[in-house]
Amino acid sequence: MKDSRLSLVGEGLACRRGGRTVFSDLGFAVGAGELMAVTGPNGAGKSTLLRLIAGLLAPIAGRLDYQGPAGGDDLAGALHYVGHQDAVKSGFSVRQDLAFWTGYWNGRGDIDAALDAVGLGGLGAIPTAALSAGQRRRLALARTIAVRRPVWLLDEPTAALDAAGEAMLGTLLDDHLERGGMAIAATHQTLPSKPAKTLALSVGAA
Amino acid sequence: MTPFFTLVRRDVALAFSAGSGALLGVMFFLIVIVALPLGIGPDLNLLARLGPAFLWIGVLLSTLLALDRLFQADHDDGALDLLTLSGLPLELLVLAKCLAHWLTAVVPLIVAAPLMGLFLNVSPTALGATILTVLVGSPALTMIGAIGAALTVTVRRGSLLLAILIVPLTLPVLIFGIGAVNGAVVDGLPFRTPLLLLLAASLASVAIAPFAAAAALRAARG
Amino acid sequence: MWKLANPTVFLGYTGRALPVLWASALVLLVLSAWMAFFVAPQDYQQGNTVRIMFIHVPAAWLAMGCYALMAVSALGTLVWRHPLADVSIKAAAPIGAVFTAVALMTGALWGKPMWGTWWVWDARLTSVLVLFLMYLGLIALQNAFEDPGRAARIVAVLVLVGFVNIPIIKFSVDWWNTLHQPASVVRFDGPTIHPTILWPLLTSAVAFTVLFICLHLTAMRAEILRRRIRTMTVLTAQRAESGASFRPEAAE
Amino acid sequence: MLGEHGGFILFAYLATLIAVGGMTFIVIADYRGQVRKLKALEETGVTRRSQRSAPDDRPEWDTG
Repeated sequence: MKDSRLSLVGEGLACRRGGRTVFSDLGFAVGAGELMAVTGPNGAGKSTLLRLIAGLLAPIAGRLDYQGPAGGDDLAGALHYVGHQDAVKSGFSVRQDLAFWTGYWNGRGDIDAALDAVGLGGLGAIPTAALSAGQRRRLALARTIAVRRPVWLLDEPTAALDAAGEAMLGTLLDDHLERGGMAIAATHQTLPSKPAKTLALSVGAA
Repeated sequence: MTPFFTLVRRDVALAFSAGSGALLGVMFFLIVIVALPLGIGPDLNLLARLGPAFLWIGVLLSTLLALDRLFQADHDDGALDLLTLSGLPLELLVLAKCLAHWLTAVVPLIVAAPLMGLFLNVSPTALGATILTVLVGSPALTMIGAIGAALTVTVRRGSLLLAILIVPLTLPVLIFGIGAVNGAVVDGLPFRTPLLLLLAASLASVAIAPFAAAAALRAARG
Repeated sequence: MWKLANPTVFLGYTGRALPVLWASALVLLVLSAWMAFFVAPQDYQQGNTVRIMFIHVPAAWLAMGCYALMAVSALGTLVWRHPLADVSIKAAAPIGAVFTAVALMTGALWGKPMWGTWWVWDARLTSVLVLFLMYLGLIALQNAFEDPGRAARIVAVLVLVGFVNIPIIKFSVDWWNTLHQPASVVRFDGPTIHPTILWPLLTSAVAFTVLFICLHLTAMRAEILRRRIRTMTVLTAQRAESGASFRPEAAE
Repeated sequence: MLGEHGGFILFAYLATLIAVGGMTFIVIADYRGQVRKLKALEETGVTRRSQRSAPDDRPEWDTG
């Protein structure tokens, strides 16, 4: 996308959890159309970094600069966070679940199109309790399609997905980046879309 | 529709969806009310005198019973992260969830109260006063309970802990509530003063509790 | 019983029997209402309010009979593993609860003119109220499970525990009641009921029982279909997952 | 004809009619609803395993 000013820059970030410094003096920069992979062993702070960017944790040092595609610095309203948990409510049908989030985020997204995009087309009326782990993850990803936002934070997005699911995620990511979005994905597997950058964390990294 | 009311509507819908048991609180209320005469004896005059207090305590316990899952369900499946991430400020989110809880857990208790009053032979005046005071005072129960629910959101088996934390904080509500009922029934006792104090407690808790609960929720995810 | 074990066979038989049953329930109900108002005389003690008995007593009988039916069904689930026994419990519980509620409600409406108050903690009324609470608990337990298959045996255990407990509860409540007040409530002792009251009462009891059978069988049919639908939706999700070429058009 | 307590008697019968009649209505409506849902599902081509008519792509050991 031309003249997109989208950028997310972290400088000197440090985070403590449970009395332990998870990482310190961490820096990165991601721009429009870029996918950054965050790699590293368990406990290196991949999830912590994503939660920090999402605003769910506060850094003890460092700064996070966000600029939207058309200026503006409201990061919280511009990002999608897909965590370990899928936040799928049992008691709802697939469509109800997605419709709630779309409405909650003031999205006017096409719910059926989003379900089709993640391979849940035709399952809208099915209770979420009947879904498999992979299908729940697909439903979580459908939110990122129903409500368009420039920044995606994906924590182990391929965890519950089978080969077809990974291919689907690759298509979603490529499409998102092509539209000028950015994505940061924590993983210790190969991502289905080729990352432009890799941020390698190690346990106790300085 | 605004995010606030979207969330209220979703919580109300979830409360009445299969497997959630929105009416368990009313059943608990009924069981408490049935158990009391079996302990005290079937003397209708005695029951009539104690009835309003029983109703109030029944409402208090039944409200607390349903509160422990107020934030925990959303915390456990990750929805709380997404809800706070963008959309509503955490304080308004607390308020929305409390409103939904009040509508689905407390209003049924108020609707069931006349029936319970019948079992306890409560006079119409006392029953009317009880229902009025519960209506005025129950928002305080829900809001104060929400603080406890936020404090115990990461605690397994938090419901007992919640009750231990919250019951002492709600005692003023109970005192003013039953005080107002007595004022309505017994000549010479004040009715307006405790009712206004009750109203003040509800308004103050609606204003203050969201901030306390939101602070507790922020601390819980740290 | 085992011939009916196959749900499809059960649906076939009941589908043919139900129209006849519904029709006879309707005729019997109209007949018993006519007898209750125009045949039965006033009671010398209670006057016209005795007419409430023609719904109160059958409802109370059904409240207990329904629980007994559920207890047999619970044995069917746990011991004989009859596939329809659990469906029978599931279908019977709400119906039993409604008849119990009717017994309580008509008891209160009978009590108000007789005792001057809507509710007294009389042994019989209290026992029925406890029965009502047990029905509510059962329904709540059934609803707490999303998978009816998993709920079946657990609910059956609760039904049997409750069944064993009912006589104990009844005994304790009787004992509690005599402790507090001498029996002052007017009681009906079976054999002394005059035939002009007995016949309308029996007619009404039969009418209510036939109605109960209709309701129970219809609710069982609905439950069987609900489970089929559930199986089908779960299968749809599974087939979509396995990437089969099968793709249903959006249902609903 | 019902004397001084006629109101109570009529109310008892009326309340019973509403409770039992309401339940009858709900039970029948629920049954009809399930029949309708099942028809709708079957029209979309969903089948139960025991009545599958489509070419069977199950593995041989899946005889359920």
